Amino acid sequence: MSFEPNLVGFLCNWCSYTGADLAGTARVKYPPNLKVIRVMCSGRVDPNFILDALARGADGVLVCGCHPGDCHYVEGNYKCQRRLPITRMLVGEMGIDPRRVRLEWVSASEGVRFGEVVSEFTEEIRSLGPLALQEWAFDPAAADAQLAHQGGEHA
Amino acid sequence: MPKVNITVDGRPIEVEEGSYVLQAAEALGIDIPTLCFFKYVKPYAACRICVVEARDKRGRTRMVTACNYPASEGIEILTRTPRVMAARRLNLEMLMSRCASMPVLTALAGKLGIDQPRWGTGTDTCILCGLCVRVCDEIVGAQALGFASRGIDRFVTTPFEVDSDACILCGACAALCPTGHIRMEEAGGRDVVHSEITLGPNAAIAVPFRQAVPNAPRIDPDFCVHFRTGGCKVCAAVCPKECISHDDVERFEDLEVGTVVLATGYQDFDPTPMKQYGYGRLPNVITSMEFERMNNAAGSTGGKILMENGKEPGAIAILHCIGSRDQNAHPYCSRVCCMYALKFAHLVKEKTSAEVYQLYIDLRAFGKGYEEFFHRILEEGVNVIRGKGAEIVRGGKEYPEGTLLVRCEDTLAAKFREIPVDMVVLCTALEANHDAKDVARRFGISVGADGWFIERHPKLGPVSTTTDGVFLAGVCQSPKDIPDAVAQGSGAAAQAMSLMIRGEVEMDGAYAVIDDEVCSGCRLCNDLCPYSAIGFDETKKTSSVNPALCKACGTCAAGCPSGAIRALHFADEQIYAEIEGILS
Amino acid sequence: MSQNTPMPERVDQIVASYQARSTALIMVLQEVQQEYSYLPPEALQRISERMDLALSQIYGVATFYKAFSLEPRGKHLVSVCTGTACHVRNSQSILERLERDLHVERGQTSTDREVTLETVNCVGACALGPVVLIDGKHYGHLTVGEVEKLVEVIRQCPCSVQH
Amino acid sequence: MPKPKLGLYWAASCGGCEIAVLDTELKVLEIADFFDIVFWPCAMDFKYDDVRALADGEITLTLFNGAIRSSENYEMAKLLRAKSTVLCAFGSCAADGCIPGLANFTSLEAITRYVYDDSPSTVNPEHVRPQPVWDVPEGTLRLPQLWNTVRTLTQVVDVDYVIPGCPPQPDQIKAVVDAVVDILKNGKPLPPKGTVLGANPRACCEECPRKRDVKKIRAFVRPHELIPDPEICLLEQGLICMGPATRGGCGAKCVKAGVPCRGCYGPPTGVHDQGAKMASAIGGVIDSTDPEEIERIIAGIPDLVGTFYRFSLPGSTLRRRQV
Amino acid sequence: MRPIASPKELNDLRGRLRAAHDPNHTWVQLCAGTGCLACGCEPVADAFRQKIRGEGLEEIVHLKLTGCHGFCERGPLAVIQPQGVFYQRITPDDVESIVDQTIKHGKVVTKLLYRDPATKTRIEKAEDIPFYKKQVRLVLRSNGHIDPKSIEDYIAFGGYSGLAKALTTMEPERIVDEIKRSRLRGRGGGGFPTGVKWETCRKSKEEPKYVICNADEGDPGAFMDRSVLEGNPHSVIEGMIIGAYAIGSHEGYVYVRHEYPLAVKHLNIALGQARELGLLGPNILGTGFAFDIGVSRGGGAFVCGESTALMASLEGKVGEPRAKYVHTVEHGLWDKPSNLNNVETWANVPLILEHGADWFASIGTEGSKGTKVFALTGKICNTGLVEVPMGITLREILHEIGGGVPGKKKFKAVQTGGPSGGTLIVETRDAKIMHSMEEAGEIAPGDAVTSLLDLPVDFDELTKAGSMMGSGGMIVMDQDSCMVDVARYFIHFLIEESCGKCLPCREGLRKLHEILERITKGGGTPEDIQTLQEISDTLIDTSLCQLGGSAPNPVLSTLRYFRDEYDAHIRDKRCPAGVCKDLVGYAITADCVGDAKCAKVCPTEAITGGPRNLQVIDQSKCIQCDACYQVCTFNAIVRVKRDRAAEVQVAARQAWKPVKERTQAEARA
Repeated sequence: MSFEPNLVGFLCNWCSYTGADLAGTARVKYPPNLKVIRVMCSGRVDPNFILDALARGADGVLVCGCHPGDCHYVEGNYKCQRRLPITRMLVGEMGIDPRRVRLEWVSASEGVRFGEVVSEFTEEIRSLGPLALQEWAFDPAAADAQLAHQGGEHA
Repeated sequence: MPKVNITVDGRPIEVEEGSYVLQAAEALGIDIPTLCFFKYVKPYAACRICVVEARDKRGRTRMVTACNYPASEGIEILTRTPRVMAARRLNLEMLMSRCASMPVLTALAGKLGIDQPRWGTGTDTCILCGLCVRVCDEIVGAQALGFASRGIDRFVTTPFEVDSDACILCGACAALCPTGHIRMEEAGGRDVVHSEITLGPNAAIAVPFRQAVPNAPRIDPDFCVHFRTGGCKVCAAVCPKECISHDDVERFEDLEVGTVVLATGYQDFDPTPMKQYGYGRLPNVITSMEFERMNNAAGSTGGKILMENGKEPGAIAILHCIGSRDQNAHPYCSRVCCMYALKFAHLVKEKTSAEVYQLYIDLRAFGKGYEEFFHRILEEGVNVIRGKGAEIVRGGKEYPEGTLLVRCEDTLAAKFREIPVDMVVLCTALEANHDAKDVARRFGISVGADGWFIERHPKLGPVSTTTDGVFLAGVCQSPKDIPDAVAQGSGAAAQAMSLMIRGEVEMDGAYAVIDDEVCSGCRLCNDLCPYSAIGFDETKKTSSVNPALCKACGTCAAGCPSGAIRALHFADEQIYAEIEGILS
Repeated sequence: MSQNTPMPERVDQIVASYQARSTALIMVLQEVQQEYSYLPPEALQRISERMDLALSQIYGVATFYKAFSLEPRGKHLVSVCTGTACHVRNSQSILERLERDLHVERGQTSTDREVTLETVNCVGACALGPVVLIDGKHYGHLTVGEVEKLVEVIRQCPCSVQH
Repeated sequence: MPKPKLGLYWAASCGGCEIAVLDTELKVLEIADFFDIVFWPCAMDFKYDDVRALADGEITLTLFNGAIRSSENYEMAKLLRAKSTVLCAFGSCAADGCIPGLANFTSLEAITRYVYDDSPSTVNPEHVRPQPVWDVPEGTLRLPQLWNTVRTLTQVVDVDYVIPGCPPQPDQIKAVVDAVVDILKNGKPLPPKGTVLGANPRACCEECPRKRDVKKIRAFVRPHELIPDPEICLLEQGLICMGPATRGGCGAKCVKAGVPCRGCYGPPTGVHDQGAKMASAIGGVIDSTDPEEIERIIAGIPDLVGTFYRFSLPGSTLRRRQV
Repeated sequence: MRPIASPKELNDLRGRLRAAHDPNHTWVQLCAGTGCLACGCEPVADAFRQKIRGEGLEEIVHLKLTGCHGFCERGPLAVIQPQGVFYQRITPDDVESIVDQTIKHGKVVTKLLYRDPATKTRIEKAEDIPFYKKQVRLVLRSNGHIDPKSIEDYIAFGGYSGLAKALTTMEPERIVDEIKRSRLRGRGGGGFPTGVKWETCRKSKEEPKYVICNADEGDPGAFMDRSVLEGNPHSVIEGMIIGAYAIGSHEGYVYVRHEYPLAVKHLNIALGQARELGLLGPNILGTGFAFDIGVSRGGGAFVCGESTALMASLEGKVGEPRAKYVHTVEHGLWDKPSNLNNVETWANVPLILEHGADWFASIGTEGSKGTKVFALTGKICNTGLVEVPMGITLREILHEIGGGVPGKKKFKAVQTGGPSGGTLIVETRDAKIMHSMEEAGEIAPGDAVTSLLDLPVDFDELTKAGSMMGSGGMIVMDQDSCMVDVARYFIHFLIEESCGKCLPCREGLRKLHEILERITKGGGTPEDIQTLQEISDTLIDTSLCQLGGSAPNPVLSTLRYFRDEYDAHIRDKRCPAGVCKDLVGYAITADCVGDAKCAKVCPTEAITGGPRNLQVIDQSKCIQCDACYQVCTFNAIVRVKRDRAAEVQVAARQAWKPVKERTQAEARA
């Protein structure tokens, strides 16, 4: 069975979430891999959320907001537009392919486009493979085993 | 101004001190002839025809000009004494000896009892009354005309006696010239004479068209002398009700409102780029709106259906779906065309004996009584052809001059048709206003792919929008006919009212708060808020959010490096929990 | 000197020296006339712009006052005083003789642009009447017979009137 | 009443925290007087077995500094946890991983190779490597084993309190000691578990005397490229100052000296991940809407991870670099 | 120079200036007025400078170029001070002897002294010359004594003391009062009481107020104002400052004819000096009163002498008068209260302030106080500028001061008041005319006055006599002046000067001129007289301004006094004075001596005859240019009615004898 990416989407309430809704009402077909978290604005998306999602096992994170200039909150998407590159760079430096973090503008009317974006992103992550973070969680059993293997206590 | 009592030819009158004797005489109905006087320019007292005798209280008599002699207490004015009449006559005779025989002079001569001017007449057509110069200066403000030279050589001219750049071609000089010495020559003036401009081609004041709302004259600043030169304002002086103001200017009003109903409508689709229909190229190919205007009793033809040559057409084709349901233009159905096209057919049948052809794709007679109307049209003998008009061409020699051939595929008969007609009406699409996007952006709402405003929810929120308090009505949301537009408008109004009647807005509790205990006052958040909801307290050295201004976008919460800002309802914990939830 | 300054700049200088006050129009025109011996149309146009006065007003003033000429004037300016004192001392004959000998009518400039003949109403040298001014120099107590000599003076004078 | 017992331990750290304790000057005597110091390898001769000999929970308070870098660190962490009533992560290494934690930016293998082979001063033609277990005629020698991933104390054992700082400032140590003494002497309740001691709830900015205004950043500069205005917020001058995303308590010593805060006190209350938060904050105030220009401005921050996670990489969301 | 900060400082300065004046030095006061400049005073000045330098006398002999001395007829002239010797008609060659004899040795150069034509004696001092003897020079008091380019001279001569007195000791109301009490009347011609004008202007509530000096002396033959401005500009400035203070104005203008460049120059120099000394500017004499004066040059339009036209011109507009139903003292320049007086009026003001209203009122007649300056020109011996007390008779002015008509010609008329004032006073004993004047109530029945020349010069007297004071031009005419031509001349002048705004002036003058010209050309009809009268009446009644309103005066007055000349032109087609070319023929009488001067000047070579022979004019070639008439010193050329010329020539030929024969015959007789 092929790898099914686990994707988290942060969608702005006014454009992208509505666009996703439209994609639904319009019966647009797109892969089910994206799990959507609604935020009021793409400007609400804290890089922490993205890192958290990645740390918790997401293979990719998609952030969608209104097109530049169309923000319901005037300019929230511009803030997102500035935070995302820095996040991607950070992620990249941490040894994670920055393509796993993506920002897309999807308006309320772009249901079809939303479908396309999700499909495309899913395919891309699929091609990148799963993101298995090395030694993220601390494994006490392994540590204890190592200690045991050492043959007892330090002096 | 204090009042004074004077007499004119023995008749007493009370007038304002300093007002001119001529006015007093006029008020008494006493005629004093003038040549250089015009009510709306300053008295000039050059022609001296209006001389009268004025006797002051001390009994001193002197000859004064009535046009500019100020009234003072107790003066007696005598307008027809032998001395006055002799002076008027002699002055006129002297003027006539230089000037050509012109009505304005001969009429005055007759009035003054001159049968034959003693020195005959001359050739000059200018009487140097200066009305033109003064109107150009005082009223028009262009100062294009002036007197040149002096004494007997004095004459009226533009500088250097060539066409003046200062002249605005208003024609005021020519209009006031009592002799016809000044004429307007063709100099690139307005050539359009349209029956709807009721006060003539150059009238700066006109009712825009007959059924204009409000149906009142307005000043066209492009033609009003005042707006071109700062002068004139004669209209304001003559208006007895003092209705005219030149100071009104276009201005932006800031209205504080709680709710907004957007009813910005639509624009007509321009069929010019669709070359196959020849709009703008072929005669008598008109749009539905133009046909509607023609049918209006107050319209350009007075409601008659006429061709460009003024004759009634013998056959008319009405083409549906021009720009609608067309992948090359608008894919959507404009919804109203079918029914108005049927109405057109009915009107044509009613007003003319023309043959009518309806060319349609599908007939969508969906409303109450619409289907019945369709049947009535059929009974009226309208030819209804299922097939979209494909092309309009000029008829060949075998057809009468001006014949248009409408080509289409009759899909019911499965054959190609070429219909000769005299007039074609294109039922053009309704399309979103070109600036709908800008409007949407201004109100924080969205437009769809077609440019129509997007409602909050197609079923549950058809008149509200994603911005609280902003509602949609009419075609700006999507094409609809009048009953639908009225219905939606009523809905929007009701929703707006329901908000307004409450008088207050309940906030939904979603806003950002800054934890005073955590905020370090770095001020990184201050500029993030587009609503200026975040302020900095200089004494506490911390920032805080005004919840009434906050729209809960959460940008600040994301941007607070100290974690002091919390976006209620979308708090970090909630989102982390969501992340955790969907990934577990 | 100023002849070298191009027209618009020179006119600007003159206008500026009167702070473009509308009251100074007549004096500005006098200086421009002194500069060019007449009032060139372009100069009037420029003055109109610089002083913010309607060209029609300037044209009116330029044609109203006798001091101004819209035509270029001759190299020599011959002014015959026709004031009353000179008139009663027969300046009319002097004037007519000058017209005849200089082949130019009063108020006109000869076709070769050598001489402009004009009349003035009294130059205030009534004791010398009849008086003729040639390029600003007085010639008094003239008789018609002496006109010939005057014409010689004009024809031979190499200098020109200091415009 | 017997004296309360105090333990101090030094895991993967530089030793600065120990020195900071000594820097409390006379307080040390007070500490020695008040407490019965049962374990302080750095200062006194104790053996691990001495600790092992204690009953569980016998040590009233252990100040544990240093990250968990090796099997030995891990062992001692577990041991001290068991023997202490209150285990306190003392200093940045124990709390967030600190400088030793930067090892997470690479791998154990790479580090070992460098140290034993590639460093310019090393001569090791046989590629000798330390062996955890080595049999010699005298017996078996054991070396603690280094870990590939450095952990914070919190990640490996249950920690009661955290005293941040690299190192914790002596006056803060004194204050903590006073508080502890107060609690123990007067029977005051303990603060809730997890409380950060010896620091402020607010960010470093609170202590910063510089004048702060609304921020808009068009370009970043590095400290050597600019002589900063002494009055104005360093961030406003384009320097990456971690102050806003760093817990206060240090007294803003660095910024007062004109050096941008590097973040040693770790994230303030409520901040999950110091680096990501800083990135978010800075991203918000970049003064441009042109994507290319934004990229260019961000490129003005060299070594994003090193800058944002200098003291907190093991404790951060992603914990380590993927290699 | 440092500004003068108080009246005391002014006094001190005056004292210092006077003390510096060494009575042992010699001053050559050379007239450099326009008249003397025109007849060559500059070379004389150069000669003086050269000579003084050559003799090394620079230290003790000073040449001072002064304003007009008045006696223009005899220029260039100079007074040598302190001796007071008056020299006239000086040429550069005479300078040598003046310096050598008069200056160095105190001896008088007799040939340069004025010779009284009546007594044939040479007169040494100016004040003894009849021309000066009868004059009372107040306004012109300093002309000829001071250097107009030197404010120190003016101050040394007592200048600005009137101002100092006014500013420091008098309230503005008191100054107005003083002027009212002096009963000074406007010298521009109208004779409106100056004090009353000031008072009205002062009371006007509008601000700012302007004071204006009318120096647009347009009347031909009048140069009083020019001489004052050229010779003593500070007196006008001082008058204006006093006026401004009294009225409450802070801004003044002088409107000068552009034909007076020297006056403009001197005025500007004087204004500059006054500003430098703080006599103009923000704080005059330290009193805090602020006032300054601008100079505006006219563009050559007679009509700008009219106050409203002048103000329009000052505003930079065309000089068109406007209706004066609202007075300029209330709405003048820029519609603000404006007080306009002419140069001579302003120059009188400092005198009144300095010497008091009573002193001023003691000069002149009951209705007219002070003096009046006249420019005496035309056919008169002593052309020049004279200042006489009001009340003096015309006869005194013309015959005693003016020296009468030159040559053996007969006096005919004098014209005062300029073209539009245009009034002629005739010496006549014609009973008919006197009777008509009696009937008109212009002179009392049986008045002892037998000649209009005995009328006193007085605003009211002259007006009663159908004449007017005018601005001061006085043009004398003799038998060679044709009165119809004079009327035509004036009307022609006014046609050129009419602004053309109002119909009667523009068209009426043209009509008048048409008729007069027709009469002078022999085409007049008896009805023309009636038409002239009618048009004149209408002009007077209906003209917009006084230019038109007074324009018919020359016509009316000539019609009245010289009706016979009109009749001669109309009925006989004859010009008695021989001026009207179309009616005149030139002929040579038997008096011809045959010097053929006339033939030489004839431009059309119409005169032939050969030397020492009777000259004959070919009537077909004669263009009536008058050249021969002027050149003939034997009165052998006569101007006769055109058709009689041939007849006269025939008679001459019959009577003519060669000169030799004539002298022989005379000798025999």
